[in-house]
Amino acid sequence: MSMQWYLVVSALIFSIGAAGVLVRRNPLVILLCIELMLNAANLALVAFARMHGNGDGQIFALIVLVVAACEVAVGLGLIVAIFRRRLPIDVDELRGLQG
Amino acid sequence: MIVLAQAEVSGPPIDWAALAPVIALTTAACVVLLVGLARAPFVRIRVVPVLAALGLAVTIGLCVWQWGENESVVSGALAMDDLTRALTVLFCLAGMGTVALSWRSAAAVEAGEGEYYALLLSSVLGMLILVAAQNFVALFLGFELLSIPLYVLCATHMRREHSLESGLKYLIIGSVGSATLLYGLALIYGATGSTDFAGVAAAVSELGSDALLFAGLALVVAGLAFKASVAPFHQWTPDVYEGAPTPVTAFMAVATKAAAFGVLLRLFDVALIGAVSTWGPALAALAAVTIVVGNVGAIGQSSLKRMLAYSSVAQAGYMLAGVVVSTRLGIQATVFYLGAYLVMNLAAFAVIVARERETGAGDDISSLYGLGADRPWLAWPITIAMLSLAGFPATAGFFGKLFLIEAAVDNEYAWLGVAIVLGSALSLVYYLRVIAAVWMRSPSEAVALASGRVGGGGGASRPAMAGGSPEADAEGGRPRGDGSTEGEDVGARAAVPARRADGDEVAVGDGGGRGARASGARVRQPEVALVAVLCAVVTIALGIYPDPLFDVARDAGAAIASLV
Amino acid sequence: MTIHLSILLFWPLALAVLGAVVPRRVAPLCALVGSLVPLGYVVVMLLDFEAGARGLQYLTDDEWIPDLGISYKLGVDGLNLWLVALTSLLFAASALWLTFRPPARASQFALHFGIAETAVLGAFLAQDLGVFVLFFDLMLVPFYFLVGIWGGPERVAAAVKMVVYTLVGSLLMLAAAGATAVLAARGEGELSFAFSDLAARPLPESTQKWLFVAFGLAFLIKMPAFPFHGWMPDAYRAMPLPALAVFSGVVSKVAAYGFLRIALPFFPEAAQDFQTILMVLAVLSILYGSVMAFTQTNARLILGYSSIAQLGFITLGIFAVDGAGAGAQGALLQAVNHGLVVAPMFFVVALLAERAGGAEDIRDMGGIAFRAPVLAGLFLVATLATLAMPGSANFVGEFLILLGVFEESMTFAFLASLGVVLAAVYALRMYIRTMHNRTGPAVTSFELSLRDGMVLVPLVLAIVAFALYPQGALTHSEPAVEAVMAPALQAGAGGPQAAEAAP
Amino acid sequence: MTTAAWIVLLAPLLGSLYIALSSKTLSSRTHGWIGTAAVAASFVASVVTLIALEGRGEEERQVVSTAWEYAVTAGLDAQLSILIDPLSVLMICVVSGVSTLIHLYSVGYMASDRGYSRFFAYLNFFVFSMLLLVLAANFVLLIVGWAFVGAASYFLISFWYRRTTASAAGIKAFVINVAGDVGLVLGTFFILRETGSVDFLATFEAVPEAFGRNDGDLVAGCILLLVGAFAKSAQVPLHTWLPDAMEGPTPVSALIHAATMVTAGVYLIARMHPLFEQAPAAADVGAIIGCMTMLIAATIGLVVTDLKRVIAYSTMSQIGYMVMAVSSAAYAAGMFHLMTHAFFKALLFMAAGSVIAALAGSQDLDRMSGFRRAMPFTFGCMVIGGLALSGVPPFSGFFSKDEILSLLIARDDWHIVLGVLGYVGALLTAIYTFRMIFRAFGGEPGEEARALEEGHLFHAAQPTNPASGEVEDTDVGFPGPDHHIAEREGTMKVAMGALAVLATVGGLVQVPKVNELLHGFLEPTFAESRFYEELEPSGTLVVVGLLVGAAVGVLGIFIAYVLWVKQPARPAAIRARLGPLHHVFSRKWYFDEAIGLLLVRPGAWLGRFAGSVIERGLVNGVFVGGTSSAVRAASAAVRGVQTGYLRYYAALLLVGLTGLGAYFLVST
Repeated sequence: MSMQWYLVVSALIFSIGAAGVLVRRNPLVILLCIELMLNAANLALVAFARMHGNGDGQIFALIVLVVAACEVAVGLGLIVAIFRRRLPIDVDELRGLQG
Repeated sequence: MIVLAQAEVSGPPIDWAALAPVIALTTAACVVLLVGLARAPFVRIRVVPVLAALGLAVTIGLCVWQWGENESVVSGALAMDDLTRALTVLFCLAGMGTVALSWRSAAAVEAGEGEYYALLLSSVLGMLILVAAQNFVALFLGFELLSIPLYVLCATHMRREHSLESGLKYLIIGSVGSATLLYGLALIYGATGSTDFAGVAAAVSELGSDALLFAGLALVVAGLAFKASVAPFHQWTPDVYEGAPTPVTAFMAVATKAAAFGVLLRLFDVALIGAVSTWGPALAALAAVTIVVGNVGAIGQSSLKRMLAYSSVAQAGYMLAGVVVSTRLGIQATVFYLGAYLVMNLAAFAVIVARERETGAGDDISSLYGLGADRPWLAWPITIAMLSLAGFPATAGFFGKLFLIEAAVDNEYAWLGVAIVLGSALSLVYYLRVIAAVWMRSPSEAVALASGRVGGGGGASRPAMAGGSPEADAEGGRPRGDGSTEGEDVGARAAVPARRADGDEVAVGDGGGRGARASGARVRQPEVALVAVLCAVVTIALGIYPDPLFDVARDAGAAIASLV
Repeated sequence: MTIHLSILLFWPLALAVLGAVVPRRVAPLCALVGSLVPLGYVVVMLLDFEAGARGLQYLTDDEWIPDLGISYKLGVDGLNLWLVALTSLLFAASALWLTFRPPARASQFALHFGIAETAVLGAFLAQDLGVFVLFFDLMLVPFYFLVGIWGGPERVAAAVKMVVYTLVGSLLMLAAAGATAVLAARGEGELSFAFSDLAARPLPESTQKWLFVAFGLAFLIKMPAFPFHGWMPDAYRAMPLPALAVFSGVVSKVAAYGFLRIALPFFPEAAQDFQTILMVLAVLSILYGSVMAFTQTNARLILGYSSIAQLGFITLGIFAVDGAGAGAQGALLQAVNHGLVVAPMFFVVALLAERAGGAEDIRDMGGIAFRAPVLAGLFLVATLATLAMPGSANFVGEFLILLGVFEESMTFAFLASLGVVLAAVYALRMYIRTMHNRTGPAVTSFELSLRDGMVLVPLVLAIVAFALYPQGALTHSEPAVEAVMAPALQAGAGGPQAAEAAP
Repeated sequence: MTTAAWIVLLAPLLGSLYIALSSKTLSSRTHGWIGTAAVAASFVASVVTLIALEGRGEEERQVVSTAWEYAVTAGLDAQLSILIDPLSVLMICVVSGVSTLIHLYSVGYMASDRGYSRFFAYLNFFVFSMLLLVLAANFVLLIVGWAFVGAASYFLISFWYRRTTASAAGIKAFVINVAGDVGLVLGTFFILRETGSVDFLATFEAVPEAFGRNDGDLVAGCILLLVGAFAKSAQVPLHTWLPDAMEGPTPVSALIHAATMVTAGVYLIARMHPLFEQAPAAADVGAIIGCMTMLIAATIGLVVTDLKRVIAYSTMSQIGYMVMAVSSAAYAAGMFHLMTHAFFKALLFMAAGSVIAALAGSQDLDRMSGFRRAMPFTFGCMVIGGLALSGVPPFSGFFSKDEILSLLIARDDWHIVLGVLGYVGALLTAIYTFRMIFRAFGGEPGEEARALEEGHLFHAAQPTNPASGEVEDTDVGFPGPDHHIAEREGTMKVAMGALAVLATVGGLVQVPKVNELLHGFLEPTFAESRFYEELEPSGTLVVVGLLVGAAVGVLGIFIAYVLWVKQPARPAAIRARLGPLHHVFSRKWYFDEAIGLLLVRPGAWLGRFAGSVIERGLVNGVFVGGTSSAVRAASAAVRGVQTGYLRYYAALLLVGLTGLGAYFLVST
């Protein structure tokens, strides 16, 4: 199976993730979409690693997984904090800062 | 047995000396975190920050100690050269400044000192790794290690929606940014088959033009431009800067920017130098756009932090010019400017912190009214900082700009030099407005304004006076509500909502309460004043005798050998 | 290689800083000392200066910022000698005025005042483009504070407008300066801003053009010249008079000086290309300034617009670029004269306002002469000098300027001479409306006090002395002027090695 | 000799300075005497110079003495130097002499004026300037003196500066004179460019080879010089300031606007004769303008009802004669008339001043009548002056005027026309002069005259400005509260007496065919002149000229007698018959109106236009307002995009990204 397909799929996932960030209003979902984007990158990395036949990409992908986990953890923490302040869980409501 | 006895693992050789700064920071972070668990408030409130500062100081010491040596460690993942060290020193200085500013800040208390300072240190560590990175993996690691703690730090002031909001915004946009960067790195890796800069550079130079490479390039540019808050990827900057606790804002404004430019230099002037003909013009255009957007955006902001946020966007534009020219001169100019930028910005933020705690007006420009008359030790630093940011002579900013211009002209980007000066001409409008607030306004005017704004419903960010036009400015300046006595109680009424909106000091320093007098009740905060004065002095000193910083810049530039 | 110029340059600043820390009562005294010592210095220098000698004297040349190619280089020659003298004189006079009439927050005033003097002196003394630009931009800062803090109504607006407007030009100049040094150094070795090096490194004409435009814009705005004087009325309305006296007296001259010192010798071809445009602007400034001056009723603005006209004359003289260099000579002389004349005028305006119940509008004045004959006499001398009455040094200046222009283009000479007639109209109008005619409504006239006399009389005496012996200045400046004109003249002659000639 | 010449110059200057600086300490009368003494000293010095000059040989009678370098640079060689030659010496003698007498007169006349010291300071300063003008040895210094006299005349015209009319007249005079100065300056440029020197002698040396005959540049230069001369000497169309200048105190009119300053133009043309002889075209312009002025002024003089203005117009017309003369190479004659005119015109003004004082400052002819018996001395002086002015033998004016006319006719080309017109002018002169005298002194005594006969001087109940009728603010004390007439002031009597004698016998200096004193004396100055020797009227011409001149003068006086004494109704009838003509005359040929229409109004309009349109529209509108509003709009836009919606930020991020990607893909 040729390289293009992997790329197409990963690009597709990336775009879906991006679109999700744009359209969804719940921060949780948005975090998930970001995960999608990261994993799209992972897919690409692994595919390229196979293509070039060196391990760099795969190591990279592993590290990315770790980082992504941290990111989500922090995100969840923030959301919890917001929830505890009885603030709406909706990014469109969060616009006290503007201009 | 014997076999076992004789078996030995031959790990890669580790250059502990070169690695020392990294280790120092890591250990400091851990220690601070652990000590922070102590119950005794004295330990938490006093010892922890001191330890943090100590860690940073040690790191600086180590960098100075190894100055001039040029190793690559961790099997070529990190390059500990003078560029890295110079920038690391910058980060650490910024960190120490932040520690000083956070000394009495509520944010640290609310988040828990240990966590707060540990996050700060790990963010510095991330920056160090980012600028030292020699391959994509280290780069991405550093990038995230720098960002994630900042997401949290922004939100540490949990009692304020704004703090949380900025945290979440930063987190989400930041993650999108890093995802973009990552995807770009992936594509470049795909195109070149290597993740370390040297390999990439080699591949790029013979690869020529390749769709995959350029797609990746675009994504990488976007990702890093976002971090350096280059327009049009700057939009998070004002909101986050305004929402975050002021010390954190100061840290982001100074250190993050330095880190971002450090990596820009490494990535573009080393790894991707082969494709300069492609990305050069693009970055130049971005720089011009950034200069314009940042400067016009800052005009008419009445929240100082927001104003400085936009101004930092503009400054990013200036510095991008130094990257674009991709000469050693450019690198030197960028490093020099980063150094100057550190001191002048830190001075400004220190004064803002001080006033936040003294007046009820938060970071609104009116909190500075009448400062010149009775508080010279705060008035002069912010004045000097503003003059320097505007690039007036006899300040560090002047030579910074001149250096950038020379670099730009030297490499056929004269028009960029003109853009820089036109931008700083625009910037005068808002910088001078601050100076006017300090020296040429009376506190009573501030009270009048506060009352006017409370009537007009909050929105510190919504320009209460249509700035930009001096006329309108003067309009706003004319005191409504005659006399101080009548002004006083208006102010008192004004102070309450103002305080709920962004009254920083809840735990410690209770200046917010007495916010009625715009001139503010004095809060004992020598460390803040110290930071302000120190930075101001350095700004002037560098404006008169900049050679030391030039030497640093020269060594840092020499680190990237590939350039002429 | 002497330290003298450095002392001269930084003495006011040092005293100003001192004045900021010592108790308020003695602060004005510091300012006074800070400006009197340089005056003494300059007087000695005037006597010691060997006239007719080419090149710089009292040269100071130290390395400063090698990375930027900026060297700390100061020097005096016929071009800036008298301007430096003028600067120190006017600042001394203003300082004296301030000691007698200390403003609120005097120590701060003194501080900014001292910075201003150092900045102006620096701009005149600099022999290195970087240093020149540095001081040129620095000049604005103290005046921003002086206007913004001690100014009249609308002071903040006026201050911001002034700084932003004028700095647009100055910053363009900053860019151009950097470019000049870098481009000049191409293939010539070390990067250097020193005038001597720049003069030795001719630039291609295409480059010269945009650099010249940037510099020219900066200078024209600073002067100000029509149509770039938008900042002038507000600033003049708001600025405290002692500051305005020096501002109008010397700061505007820095621009004229810049044309002579930088624009002509370093961009000769460009100067030739833009000659006509600049002459047109100059003539427009003359006529426009004069016409506006006699429609104004605010005394400050009358003087302001008259300055536009006067500086128009100076620009015209500089860009006459006539063979004998009469235009430039006249321009230089006129620069000194105008400063010498306009400063006392502003002091007089202050005194008139005192006598007219604080009003600075000439419609509220009148009949002041009768009880203040001495004041009237001094004012009269200044007025006659302003309208370049033959017998005043101003006349010699304008005569030389017109002579130079006449050699270059008869039309411009005739148009400019209209300005001379108009000058008579607005200057006399101001004198008559304030001093003569029926007594104004709120006027209570009284004689010049001794203290004010101590400020005014020396200045007027200087005018008279200059009127009797303008030759003094001319002999000093002649070789220097020839030197700076040489490249432009060669460029005009179209010599291929045009710009080689070093000043 | 040169020292004497410098003393001539310095004495009045020092006098002026001393009076000005000591005005607080000394009593005013003393200042009067100091001033007079200073000028007298200068007169003595000039006489000494004259004698010393006569002592020298023909060739060494042109001496230049330099004090120091004034402005020597870049092709300009202006020394501070004076030229002593017969022409200048003659002038300084006349100037300082007449000035002395007028100072003497003023000591009495201005006695009660609070501005007394100031007056003498100004007066001395004027004398200094006039002498400087005369003695200047180069164009630059000439222009300096030229402007100084202008300034002095301005000071003295608006001496009573509380009178708005006075300051208006002053500024008018000053501005017109400055216009003249500019003419001089530009003219100088034209000449300097070719000859390369501003020094007179050097220039005159260079002229013949520098310029061809009627060379364009030279003609232009000379005409510009003439502009200067006309402005100073009140020749049309630059004459309008002179009548207004009568706002000044009478001694000023006598000294500056009759005897000395206004004749500077004549002196200038005589001084520049080498240029004008090389550029006849310019000279002809001068002659024609002079003739026009002569006639126009005379016609206006016929109808004006202001005593001093009548004399002022007569001055204009007399100067017209002189300009005609010197422009037609009748140099000696011109200077001769200049001298005699100085005598009798000063005398006339002094007498007029005495009358005006008797009327408490009013100058209105209609209010005067019958002062004959009330002030006999004044009357006598007035008559002598009038006879001299009308050119009745043997009074001084008779000889000088007729020499001019005879020489004009002797030119024996179109100048003859000028000569004939000159006689017409002479007739008119005689008429208006004696119209003035008959109306002022003839007829029944008016109340003032009667008051005077009863021995007390008339005083207005409330002093008013005769010109505008507005009430003076009396706290100032100038013009003085009470007035002084010749009959009661010794000094005035002496001065007028002396002048009366001079006016009577002054003409005998140069009686045609009998003694050519002046002509001979001036010889060295005009040595190289083409006409000076040749131009010599034949005997018959001289005789005829003298007879005609005398006849014309007498006829004029007779007509005046008929009209204003015999049949007082007649003038009204004539006025009715020649309505339009009279209108033109009495409106002064509409010169003021024309100038207002052509220069003043457009100027004012331009000022308003610049202020309203350009300043507001371009300078502030486009450059300031335009830019700042553009910036404001941009900032509004940037801040508008900052909506606060997270998703928009992300969107923009991606938009930018795609933009970049697109650029890269395109650029490859």
